[in-house]
Amino acid sequence: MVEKEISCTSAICEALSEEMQRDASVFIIGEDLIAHGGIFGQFSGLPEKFPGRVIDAPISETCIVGGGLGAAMTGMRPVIDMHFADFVTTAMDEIANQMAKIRYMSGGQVKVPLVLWAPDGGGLSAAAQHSQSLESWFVHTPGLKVVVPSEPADVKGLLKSAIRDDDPVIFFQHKQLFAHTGPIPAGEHLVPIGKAAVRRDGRDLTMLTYGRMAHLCMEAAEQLAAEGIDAEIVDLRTLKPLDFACISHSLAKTHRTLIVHEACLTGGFGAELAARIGEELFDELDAPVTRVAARDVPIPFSPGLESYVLPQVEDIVLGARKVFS
Amino acid sequence: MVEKEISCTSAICEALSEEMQRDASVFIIGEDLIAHGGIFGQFSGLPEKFPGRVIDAPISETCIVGGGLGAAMTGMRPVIDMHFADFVTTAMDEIANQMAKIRYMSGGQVKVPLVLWAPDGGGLSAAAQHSQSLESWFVHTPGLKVVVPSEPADVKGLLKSAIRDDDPVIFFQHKQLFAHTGPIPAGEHLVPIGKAAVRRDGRDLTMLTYGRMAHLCMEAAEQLAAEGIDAEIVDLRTLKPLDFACISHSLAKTHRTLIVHEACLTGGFGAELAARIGEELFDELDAPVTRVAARDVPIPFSPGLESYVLPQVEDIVLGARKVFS
Amino acid sequence: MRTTKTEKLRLFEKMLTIRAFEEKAAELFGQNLIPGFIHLSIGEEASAVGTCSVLRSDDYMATTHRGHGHMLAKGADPGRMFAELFGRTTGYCKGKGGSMHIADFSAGILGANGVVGGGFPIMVGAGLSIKLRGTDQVGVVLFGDGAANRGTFHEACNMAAIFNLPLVFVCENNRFASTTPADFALAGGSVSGRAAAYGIPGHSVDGNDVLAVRKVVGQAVARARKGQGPSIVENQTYRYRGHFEGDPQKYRSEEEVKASRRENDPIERFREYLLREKTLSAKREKALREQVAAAIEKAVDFGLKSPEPHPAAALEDLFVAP
Amino acid sequence: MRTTKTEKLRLFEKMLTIRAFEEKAAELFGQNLIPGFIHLSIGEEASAVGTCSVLRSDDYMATTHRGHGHMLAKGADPGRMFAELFGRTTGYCKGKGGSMHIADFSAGILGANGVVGGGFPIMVGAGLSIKLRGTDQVGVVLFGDGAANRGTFHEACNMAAIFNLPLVFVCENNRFASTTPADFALAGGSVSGRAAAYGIPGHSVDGNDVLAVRKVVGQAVARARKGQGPSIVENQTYRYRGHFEGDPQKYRSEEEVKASRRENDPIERFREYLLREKTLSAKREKALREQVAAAIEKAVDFGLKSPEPHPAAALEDLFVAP
Ligand SMILES: Cc1ncc(C[n+]2csc(CCOP(=O)(O)OP(=O)(O)O)c2C)c(N)n1
Ligand SMILES: Cc1ncc(C[n+]2csc(CCOP(=O)(O)OP(=O)(O)O)c2C)c(N)n1
Ligand SMILES: [Mg+2]
Ligand SMILES: [Mg+2]
Repeated sequence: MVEKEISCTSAICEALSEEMQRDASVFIIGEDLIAHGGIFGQFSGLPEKFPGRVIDAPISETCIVGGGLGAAMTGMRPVIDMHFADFVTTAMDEIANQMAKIRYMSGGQVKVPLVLWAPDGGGLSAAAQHSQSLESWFVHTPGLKVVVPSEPADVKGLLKSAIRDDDPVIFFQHKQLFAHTGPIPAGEHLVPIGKAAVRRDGRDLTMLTYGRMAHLCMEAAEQLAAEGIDAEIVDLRTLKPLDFACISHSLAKTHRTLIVHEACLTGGFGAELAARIGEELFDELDAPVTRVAARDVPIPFSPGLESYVLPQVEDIVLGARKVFS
Repeated sequence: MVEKEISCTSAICEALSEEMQRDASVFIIGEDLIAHGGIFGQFSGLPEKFPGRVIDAPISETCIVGGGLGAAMTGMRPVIDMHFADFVTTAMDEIANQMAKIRYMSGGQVKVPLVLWAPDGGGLSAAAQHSQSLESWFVHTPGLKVVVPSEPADVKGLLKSAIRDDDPVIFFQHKQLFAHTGPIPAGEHLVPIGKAAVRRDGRDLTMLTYGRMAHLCMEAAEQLAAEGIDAEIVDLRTLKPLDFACISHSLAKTHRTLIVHEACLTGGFGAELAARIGEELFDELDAPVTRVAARDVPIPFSPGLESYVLPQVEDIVLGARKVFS
Repeated sequence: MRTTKTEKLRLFEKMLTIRAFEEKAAELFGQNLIPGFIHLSIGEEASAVGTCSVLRSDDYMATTHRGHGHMLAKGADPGRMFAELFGRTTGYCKGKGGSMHIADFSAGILGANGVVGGGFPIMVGAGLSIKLRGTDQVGVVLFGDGAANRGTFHEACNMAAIFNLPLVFVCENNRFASTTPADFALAGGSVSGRAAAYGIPGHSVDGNDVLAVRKVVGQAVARARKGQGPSIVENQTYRYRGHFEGDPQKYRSEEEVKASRRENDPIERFREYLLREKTLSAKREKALREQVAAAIEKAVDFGLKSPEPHPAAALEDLFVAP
Repeated sequence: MRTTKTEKLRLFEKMLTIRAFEEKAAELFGQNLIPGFIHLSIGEEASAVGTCSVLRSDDYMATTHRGHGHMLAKGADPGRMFAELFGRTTGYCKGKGGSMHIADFSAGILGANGVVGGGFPIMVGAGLSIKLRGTDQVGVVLFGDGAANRGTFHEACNMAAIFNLPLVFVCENNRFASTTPADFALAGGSVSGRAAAYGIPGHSVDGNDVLAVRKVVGQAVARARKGQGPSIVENQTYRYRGHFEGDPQKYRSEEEVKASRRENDPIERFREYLLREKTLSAKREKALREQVAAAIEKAVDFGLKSPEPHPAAALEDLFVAP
C-alpha cells in the first residue's frame, strides 16, 4: 500500500474533507472555525471548500452542542467542535442528559449520528481550565462512544468512522499531537471504532494506553528494553466500546500490565481497565495491575509544576519496574 | 448515649437547623425550598425558623451553584440544593471548573466552604433524567470531597461535618432513603468526613458499598449467611477522601471482596476501588475483586425494566457466590 | 388567519381530547396505574391546540415535562401515549421514557424533556438542520415561564436570531414554575418582552383563547416559514392542577385556582364562543364529548391491555450499531 | 462625578502602567519568558481604569482571560503579577494559575477566568453574600461582548435583578470575541440593550473615554451601593493586539486596527485632554512615564529573580483540610 507522512492536523482535515465530499449531511459547528480554520488550524481549507457547511457560532456551548444534537436528530451528521475539551462542562447537560440518552429514552425511535470533537490534554502551560483529559466522565455515561487516537492514521480513520457511525462519538484529540506526523495509507482509510492496535510487540509486560501517552510508552519501552523488560504496547484507540479481546490476548502472553493515561489517577479510565482485568483475568496475573496517571490535582500553570503532575517517561519506566518488583 | 429513631429527612433538617443556629454564615439556596420546605420536604421548618436564610432561586442552575460558590468565596457557608443530582449537568462548569479548582488555581488564597446537596438514585420510575448516581464524575475531579451516607445518623453527622468543612463537599442523598429511619445519638452528633463504617462483621467476604446499596447488602448478607458465607459490610460513607485503611483492614481478614454500587458499572466508583485494591492489596486477594452495579444503560422508566437495570438483592447474592466460585 | 367552522370544531375536539386524556391520567395515577410522576396541563389546552393547529406534520416541535397536550395536539396517538405512561411495550418509547420523555418522531415531536429548558438547544439544531437541508419546515419549542430563566433560553434566542432560524419560541406562562411565582422569578416580568434583546419580535397573547393563540403563533410560524426568522410568543395561561400530581400546592390559594377555572377555562370560553356563533349546537357538543370519551376509553384500554416489556429489553435501543 | 486634578493624574498613571505592563508582557512573551498564552488588553485601558476608579478596595471584582488591566486598576501589584505570569513562587497564585487565573483576594479580585462567562455566577454569589452580610460593598463583573452570549450572562442578570443585588455588569465590547465579530454574533447588536429584558438599567458608553466610563460606572456603582440594584454598562472599545499573543488576526484588516489606534487610543485621548486643560504638563508627563517605566522594570525584575516553585508544591493548596 502506498503510504505518505502527514500530521494529525492534516489527518483531521483529510477526514473531514473526504466525508463532507461524500455526504452532504456532514457539517461542522463550533467557535472561531472560519477565520483560521479552527483555533488549531484543524479545519484549514474546509470553510472555503464547503461554504456554509463550516458554521461559526457565538460563545453559546449549550446550543453548539445541543444544536448539533438537534441537527443529528433531524437528518444531519454534525461534527461539533468543543474548542477545548475542558468546556464540555458548559454543555454537559446536552451531552450527558440529552445526546447520550435520547435514542434510548425514545425507545430507539431516533438515531444520533454526531461527533463531538474535543482537543484535550496538558503540557502547554495552559493551566487548570485548558488542559484536562476528561474521557472518564463519558465512559461512565451510557449512550456515548469514546475515541482517543494517538497516530495520524488513526485520527483520520477513526474520525471518518465516527462520522459514519449512527451513534454519538466523543472524539478526543490531544493538543500536543496536532503537529505529530506519521505514515498513513493513501486513498480511502477507515479504522473501525472499538479496535485496539498493538504498537509494539513484547513478551514481558502489557502497557495499556491511549492518546499522547502511547508515545511516551514507546519511549519508556526503549529504556525498559535496555533493562531486559520487553514491553508490549496496546494503544486502545477506542475506550468505549473497549477491545477487551485484544487486552486478554496480550495479557495471556505477558501476565503483567501497566496502565498509563494522562487523566488524573483517581476514577480515571485506568480504574475501569484495572477493575475489568482484575475481575476477568485474575488467574492470568503474575503481578498487581499498576497505574501511571496524572496526580490528583488540577493542572498547574508553571511548567515545572505541570511536568510534575503529568506522567512523564520516567514515571512510566518506574511504574514498569514496580510491576516487576 | 441516649438514642432516638429518626428518618433521613429529619436528620437533614436537624443538621441544618443546628448548623444554621450555630453559624450565621450558613444559608441554603436552591429551587422551590420555601413553599414546601424543599421538594422532598428535606428542609421542612427551616424557612420559617431562619427567615431570609433559605433562598428560593429561579431555574438558573449556573447561578445557584456558582452563586453558592461566590458566596463561599466571600465569607458565607452555603448549602446548595441541586434539586435532583441529575441536574449537576446544568452547572457542571461551576462545579468542575470553578468550585473544584479555584482554591488551587489561586495558590490557596481562598477557601470554599460549601456543600452541594444532591438527591440521587433510582427505583422510583423517574426515568433517565431523574434517577442517576453520578458520584464517579466528582471523584475524578480533584478539589472536591464526596460523601454518600446511608443511615440517618450519618446523614446528620456528615452533613454537619460537611457544613463545617472548609472545602467543597458534594453530598449525595438517595431519594429512596428519605423515609428510612434509624437510631441517632441525642445531642451534638458529628461524623468525620473520610471514615468508613463497618455495618456487619464477617469473616469470609468484604462487601464494599455506600448509599442505598448498603441496605441491600445487609439483606443479601442475611441470605448469604444461610449459605455459610459470612459477609462483612463496609459502608464507605465518604468516597473522597477514601478510608482505605478500613478497607485494607477488612480485606486482611476476608481476602475476598465484592463491590456494590447503584451507579452503572463501567467507570463507576467500583472501578477505582477494584483498581486500588488490586494494586495495593494484590497479595491479600484469594479471588477476583467483583463488582455489582447497574447495567450500562440510562435508567428506563418502566418498573420492570428499571429493576432489571438497577442492582437488586439477588444480584448481590449472585455476585457474592461468584467470588466463591 | 381564517379559521373555518370545521377547523374550529376540530380545535374544540382536540381541546376536549386533551382535557379528557389528562383527567383520565389523573384518575389512573391516583389508582397507581401510572408509575413515576406526571405533570398535567389542564387549563392550558388552548395554548397547545392553538399552537399546534398552525403546524404541519413535518414541522418540528420540542415539548416539556408538561407535554401530553402538545403531543396530542401535534398528532400523537392517545393509545400509544397511555401505553407509554403505563410503561408498556406498545408505548411510544416501549416503556423506556414515560410521561417525561415521550416522543413521536414520526409526528415531528422531538420529545418531552425532563430537564427544564432542555428543548431549546435541540430546537436550535432542528432549525439549523432545516436551513441546511433547505426545506420550508418550521420548528416550535414550547417552554414555561420558569424555563425562560435558564441560560439555554438565552443562548437559543441569540443563536436563532443571528442565524435567522425558522423557529418559534412559544412560552406557556402559567404564572408558576413549580412552587415559584413568575412574578417573583421572572425579572422584567415578561418573556415576550425579552425578544427585543435579540432583535426579534415578541408577542404576548391571551393563552386561554385558542383562536388568539392560533392567530399569533400562526403569524410567527408563517414568518419563520418565509425565512424571516424567529419570534417569541408568550401565551398567558394558568394551570389548574398541581405542578405534579400530588402537589400540596401551598404556594397558592384554592380560591385563586377556582376563580380562574370559573372565569377563564379555555375550553369553557371556546365552547361559549362556538355556541354563540352557532358553530356548535348542544347536540353536536354532546356527540363530540361522547366521541372523545370513547376514544380515551379505548386508548386507556389499549394501554392497559398491552404487555409489560421483557426485563432484558432494557438493554436494547442504546446504540444503533453496538 | 467630580474628578479632581490629582485623581485625573492617578487615572492617567494607571492607564500608563497597564499599557507599560502589557507591552512588556508582549515583549517577554515573544522572548519565551512567559509560558502558556496571554491575552492583552492594550487599547482597553480606559475601561479598566475608569471602572475600577469608582470601586473601594473591599468591593469585589471578577475579571476575565483579558484581566491584567482590571487587576492593576483594582490595586494588584505588578511585581506579583509578573511573577505569576512567569510561574514563580512569589506570583499571586504561586505559579499555579498563570495569566488566565490570577486572583488577588486581598484586593477584592475574585479571579480571572479561563472560561468565558465564568465570572457571572460567582459574582451573583458575591452579591448575595454582600446582601446576607448586610455590608455596603458592591460587586463588578467584567466581561466581553462574546461572553454576553453565554447562558451564564442571562441567568446572572435575571437573578441579580430579582434579588436586587448590588452588582454592576461591565461589558467591554471590543467588537470581537476571538475571531468572531460582535456585529455577527450579538443578536440585537447591543449588550446594554439587553438590560431592559431584566427590568434593569443599561448604559452604553464611549469606553475609550476614561472619564465617561468613570462617570457611568460610578453612577451604577452608587446605585448598587444604595441598594437600588444591578445595572449593565457597556464600554465600547477596541483591542489593538491579537486575541492572544501570536494571533494571525485574519478576521480584520491591519488598517482597521491602525485607524482606531490613530484616532481613538484611550491613553492618547486622555493625554490630550489633560494637556489641554493643563492638568498635565510635558514635564509632568515625562516624569510620570519614567516613573511608570521604572516601576514596570522593577516588577519584571522581581518576577524574573523569584524562584521557580519546587515541583512537589504542585500537591499543595488543593484542600484546606485534607
Ligand atoms: C434544569 C432543571 N431544573 C429544575 C427542574 C425541576 N423542575 C421540573 S418542572 C419545574 C418547573 C418548571 O416551570 P415552568 O418552566 O414554568 O413550566 P411549568 O411546570 O409551569 O409548565 C422545575 C423547577 C428540572 N426538571 N430541570
Ligand atoms: C466557555 C468558553 N468558550 C470558549 C472559550 C474560548 N475563548 C476564550 S476567549 C474567547 C473570546 C471571548 O470574547 P469576549 O467575551 O468578547 O472577550 P474578549 O476576548 O474580546 O476580551 C473565546 C471564544 C472559553 N475560554 N470559554
Ligand atoms: Mg410555569
Ligand atoms: Mg470581545
